[in-house]
Amino acid sequence: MSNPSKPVRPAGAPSALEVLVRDKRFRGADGVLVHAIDEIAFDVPAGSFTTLIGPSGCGKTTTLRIILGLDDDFAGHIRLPEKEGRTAVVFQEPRLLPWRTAEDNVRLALPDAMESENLDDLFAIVGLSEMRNRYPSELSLGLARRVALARAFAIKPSLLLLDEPFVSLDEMTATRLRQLLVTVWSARRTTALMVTHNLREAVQLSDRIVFLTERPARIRGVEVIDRDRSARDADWRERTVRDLDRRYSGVL
Amino acid sequence: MSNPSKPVRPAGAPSALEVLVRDKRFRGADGVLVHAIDEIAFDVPAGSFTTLIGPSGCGKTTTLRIILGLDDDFAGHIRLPEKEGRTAVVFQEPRLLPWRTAEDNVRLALPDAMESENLDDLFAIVGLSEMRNRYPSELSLGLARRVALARAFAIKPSLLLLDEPFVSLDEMTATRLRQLLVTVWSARRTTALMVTHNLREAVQLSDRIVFLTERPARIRGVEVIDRDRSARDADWRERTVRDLDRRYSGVL
Amino acid sequence: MAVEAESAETESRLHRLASRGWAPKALTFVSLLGLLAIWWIAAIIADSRVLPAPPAVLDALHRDAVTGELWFNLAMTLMRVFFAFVTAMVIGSAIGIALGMSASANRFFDPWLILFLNIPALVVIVLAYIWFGLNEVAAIGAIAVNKIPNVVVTMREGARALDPQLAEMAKVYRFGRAKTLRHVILPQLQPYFAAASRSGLALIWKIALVVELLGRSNGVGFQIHLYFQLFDVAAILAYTLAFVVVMLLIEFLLVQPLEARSTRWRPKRA
Amino acid sequence: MAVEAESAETESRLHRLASRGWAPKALTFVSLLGLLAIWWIAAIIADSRVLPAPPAVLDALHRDAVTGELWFNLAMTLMRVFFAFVTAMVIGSAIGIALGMSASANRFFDPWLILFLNIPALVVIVLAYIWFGLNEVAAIGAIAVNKIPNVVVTMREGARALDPQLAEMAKVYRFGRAKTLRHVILPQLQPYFAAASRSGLALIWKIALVVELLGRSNGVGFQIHLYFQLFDVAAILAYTLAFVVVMLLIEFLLVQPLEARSTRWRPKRA
Amino acid sequence: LFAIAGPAGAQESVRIGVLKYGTVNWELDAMTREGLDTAHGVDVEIVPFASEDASTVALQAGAVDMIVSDWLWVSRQRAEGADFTFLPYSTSVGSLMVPAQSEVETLGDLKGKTIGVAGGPLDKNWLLIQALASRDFEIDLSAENEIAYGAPPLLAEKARSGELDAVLNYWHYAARLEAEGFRTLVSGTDAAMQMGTDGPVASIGWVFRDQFAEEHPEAVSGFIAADQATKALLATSDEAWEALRPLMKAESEDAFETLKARYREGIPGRSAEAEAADTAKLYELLARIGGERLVGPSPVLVEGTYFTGEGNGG
Ligand SMILES: Nc1ncnc2c1ncn2[C@@H]1O[C@H](COP(=O)(O)OP(=O)(O)OP(=O)(O)O)[C@@H](O)[C@H]1O
Ligand SMILES: Nc1ncnc2c1ncn2[C@@H]1O[C@H](COP(=O)(O)OP(=O)(O)OP(=O)(O)O)[C@@H](O)[C@H]1O
Ligand SMILES: [Mg+2]
Ligand SMILES: [Mg+2]
Repeated sequence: MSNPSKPVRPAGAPSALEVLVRDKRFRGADGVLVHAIDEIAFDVPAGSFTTLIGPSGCGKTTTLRIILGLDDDFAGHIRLPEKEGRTAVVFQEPRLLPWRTAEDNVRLALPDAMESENLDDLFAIVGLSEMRNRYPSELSLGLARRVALARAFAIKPSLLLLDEPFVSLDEMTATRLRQLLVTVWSARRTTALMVTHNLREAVQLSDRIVFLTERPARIRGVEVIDRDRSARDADWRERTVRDLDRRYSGVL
Repeated sequence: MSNPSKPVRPAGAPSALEVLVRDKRFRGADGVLVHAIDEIAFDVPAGSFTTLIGPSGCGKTTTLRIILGLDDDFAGHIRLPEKEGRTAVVFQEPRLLPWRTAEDNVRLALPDAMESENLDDLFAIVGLSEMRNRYPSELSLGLARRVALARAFAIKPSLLLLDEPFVSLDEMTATRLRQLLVTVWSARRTTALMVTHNLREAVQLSDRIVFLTERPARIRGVEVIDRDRSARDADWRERTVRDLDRRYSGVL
Repeated sequence: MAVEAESAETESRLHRLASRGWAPKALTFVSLLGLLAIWWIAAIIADSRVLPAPPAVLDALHRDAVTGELWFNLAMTLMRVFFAFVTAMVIGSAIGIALGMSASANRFFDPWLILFLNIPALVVIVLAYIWFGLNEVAAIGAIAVNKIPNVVVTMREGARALDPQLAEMAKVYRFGRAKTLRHVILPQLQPYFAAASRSGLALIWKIALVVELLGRSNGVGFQIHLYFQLFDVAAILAYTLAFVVVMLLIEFLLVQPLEARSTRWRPKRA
Repeated sequence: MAVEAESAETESRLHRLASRGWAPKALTFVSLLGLLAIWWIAAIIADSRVLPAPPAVLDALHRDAVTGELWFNLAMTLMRVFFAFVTAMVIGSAIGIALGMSASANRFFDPWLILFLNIPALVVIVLAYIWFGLNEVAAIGAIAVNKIPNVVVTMREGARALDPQLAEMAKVYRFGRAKTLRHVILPQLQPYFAAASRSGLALIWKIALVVELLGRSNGVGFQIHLYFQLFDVAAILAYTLAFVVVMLLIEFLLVQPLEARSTRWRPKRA
Repeated sequence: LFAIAGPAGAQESVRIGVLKYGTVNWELDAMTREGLDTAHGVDVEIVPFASEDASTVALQAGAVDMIVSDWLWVSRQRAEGADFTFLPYSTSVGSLMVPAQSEVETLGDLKGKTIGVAGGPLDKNWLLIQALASRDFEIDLSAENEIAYGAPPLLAEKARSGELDAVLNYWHYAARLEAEGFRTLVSGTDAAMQMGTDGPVASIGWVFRDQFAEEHPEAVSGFIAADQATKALLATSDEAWEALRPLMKAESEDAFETLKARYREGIPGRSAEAEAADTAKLYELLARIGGERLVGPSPVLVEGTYFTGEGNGG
């Protein structure tokens, strides 16, 4: 069932993440075909930050899974940015190992070379210092999501995929973590793709925003934001959000 | 381990939901005590809509679990509004039975008297008409959350508890479902308590908002909103939100 | 590139069609052929009375089939296996679920369980025959008593691993006992039940052999021991095979379709 | 109201302390006493050679204990049980996990599994003895071969129920084979492993009895069958009890502490 | 005592698989205790087992050189290519026992009764007794009664408790029952003689491979001599029996005496030719009533079943 059109990775410097999904259907348990993706094609330039916005159930998670190689039963073609790079992902659910403590869940994801990394700062900034030795069942959902974020940030990825990373968090925590994300992302040439329903978040963080239609997903439009991140103050954000909301009704 | 201070239910008409949690600690798997709630006391008047806002991990879900009788190892006292009333809850996770279709998950929650209820309208309004026969593993997270919402609304509850019901939904769907919530809530004298991190949502829906502190949770303040819901236009909302944000820093 | 992808699509759809149609059946068939081949080759290499080749066993099977003996004894054993199986699964599951859900009941009954787990079949069977007479009830009861602790142990582990989140949901929505058991608890126990019943059927049949040896006058176990006294390995294998065929039929015609239905909801894997 | 709640708190804390301290041990003790009482009363009512009262069994135990026979035979059986157990669990788990994770391997080997599940212990044991001689290796091997299919069946169910979400996480974060097995797969299989090993130990001991009956000159099975021929039920029960005591010790001193450690992470239930 | 037959010095050893508390072990125990084996140039090594099945497995697995079994089994195995051979050991066989106060006096009274049969439907004695009943009383025992086949100790216990009206059991179980007041309705030997044998046929005997006899002729001849010496000793000396008490596990003095008496009765006393002739006769009889299922493919006793000492037919 493996798709022969394997990702072709470049040999040298990182290139863009190229996504082309020309057709994706699921066969339901009752045999009915669910047409999830009609045609999606976009690039995430190397080292840039792209956001995916689309209605609930349109095929965003499916797109991420295809990029991650977790689903190879589709028509199309994926090109990953780097041959040897590490990929980190924040799934839509925390996906922690219930039998490992918060800290162990993060540590297990570290590549061997980073095994004894000091994680104190990371845990402090995500607000988990006190919770390092707790098991996932002892964490609130928001705390568990933060462990999943810490895990993704800890491995210093070259490709970072995030599926609604900041839901279930209070605004103060979310703001702090968005800053952390920007720090992690800009520290290395990380290529990032984030799914969100929060247009304000998208406007604040992204270099470009890809809007998707209802299922089966097609591209509704791509907006490039080339304003410097430091210049994106509250006023500019509100204006941009309103502007986008006018052009893509229903996203705010 | 049962707490002898059982909820005392009134015999006649519905009364307020009275919540008094004077102390709640968890013993972690490693034996360490986690002090979750210091002291929380508030009322939800019968038929009113109250929202709980507090930092991630402060004890909101714990409070709901105590109200639901799922955790009776606490010091304090709960008084439920109605003796025979039905309670519905939207958990922070969808909590669907994976081996039942979306429709069956909703139907199973129906009391015997409503067994053959026509659910077409409900499924249409939550946007699940096409997904009634799908199993939860075939749904996106947003779709699954909608099934959980449909389940709560379907039973026409007299007490409704919601734990971040509208996360993972695009704004259009979320708006539609908030309207549905208001409809369901006002159709009967439903007493509702919602947890959210979304101040705009809280301001739009609630009669009162209870702000909590960091863990261990205490009451930070209670705001009563007595403006008619129909008069809460976008402008008023933005103003109120800003006002609250000034007084309760970090909630926006 | 586009062409490449297109062809891939067509191919993988075809592949999937095949694996839903005759392919699994063919695989099972090849598997059975493989077994037969291994046996035959081993028999030729061993070249001993102790491992007869397939034709010798078929002969023995045929011999007892035409006299009707085979069918009668097989039927008797299946009857005992069936009743003992149902009894053991029902009682064992009930006890196992109860122990798995209550830590204190488990703490109390755990030593009893270990005792009953470890009482040799011989002791139970002999005591049953002595107390209740040399009759079917004693025989079936003895088999069931031998199997029940195993069912309890497996189902108890399942009950311990139950998802508390779903239980809470059921409680809040007032599912009541029957609904909770049927729709929340039992589906989670399905894999444990499958494990207990698959290995349980095999175990029960093995105990049935001993029960028949010690005090019944018919059944496959009775026959096998008769032939063992004569050291007629071909006949022993013939009866074994007959039973295995019945088990294979049950597996493929009953258990697997049922299982496929009850695990339809699980995300499929390659 | 406040006072009411306060006292409730104190009480329930006390209760919990108790249930962590001596209470479980006392419960186990009461449970064992209860068993003894039931046995004794039944023996008095039955009043027959066939169900001797505890003192008669203790006598028999003492008789063989002072000659050293009991210890020697018990040790021999435990040795066989130990090696067969380790062999069966390792091989059975490996095969079971492999079959559970690959649908096509399973489709191919399922008929083989059913065959091996249902081959009577007698056949395996006799063939093992005849081919490999009457030695310990044949004996232990025969026990293991009898048990392996049961382990496979249980572990296979476990592997089928593995959470694909965690597997995906492990894949994306490049856990590699060893890490995935140790930290992702095995912890999910723990309840199945527990079920397979608890009922497995009991099954292995029962097969060991047959193995010893058919071709060893020592061991508890050897002794039990000797005493069966003399119909000395007290002696049979004495040997059974000796083994059960060993199993109880293993359960309480080894298995339960280990299990408590490995399931520490599970949300506790009342 | 017999004269020392074997050449002293070069000791041949024989491993013999026996039931630990079985009757054969009494004899071997007496033999080794008195040093009769070494006196005849063989060194007997007793390998105890917990069941008869175990000893047949052991012989085929090569773990022992000799066991005790019956000639029917030997003949059948020979017919299928094995090279076992047989040397008479005892004429003691099972008996059909009824309680002392039972109203059953002859086989003819056994109608509509519950009969326990150790050894299963193909047991030689059971077939003979059935044949006798059908010839003399025209009743079909297995059709007109409820037959319970089962484990010998269990059937003995069931006879004691009265659940069975009659029980056909191996001789030492029968002897124990006799000591408890049961009486013999008919023994296997009686039945065989009434059906036409001239005397008691030794149905069980020492069984070993031709190959073993060829490679170790001294061992076999020495063992034969030692066995005869032991039988002679046990036939006459009560002292020798005292030493066997722990092995016999007799419940009572009565049981002890009965076992001793029945053992002595079972010592074969006839010439090898008479024995072989009667066996052939019995074989044909059994082949007729038991059919191929009992005796296997050969219509006559297979050549070489009886050990003759000079290169057996196989
Ligand atoms: N295994 C599956 N079998 C059948 N249908 C599936 C399966 N997985 C996903 N789908 C369907 O495919 C569509 C896209 O799903 P996906 O999870 O990609 O949505 P999404 O865009 O991530 O939505 P959300 O914002 O709610 O998470 C949905 O309609 C979903 O029901
Ligand atoms: N079973 C438990 N054992 C130990 N600690 C627990 C347990 N359950 C919850 N806690 C802790 O209690 C605190 C409150 O948890 P709760 O789930 O109520 O938070 P919350 O306010 O709902 O947070 P969020 O917004 O993240 O969902 C958290 O710090 C959590 O780690
Ligand atoms: Mg999604
Ligand atoms: Mg929460």
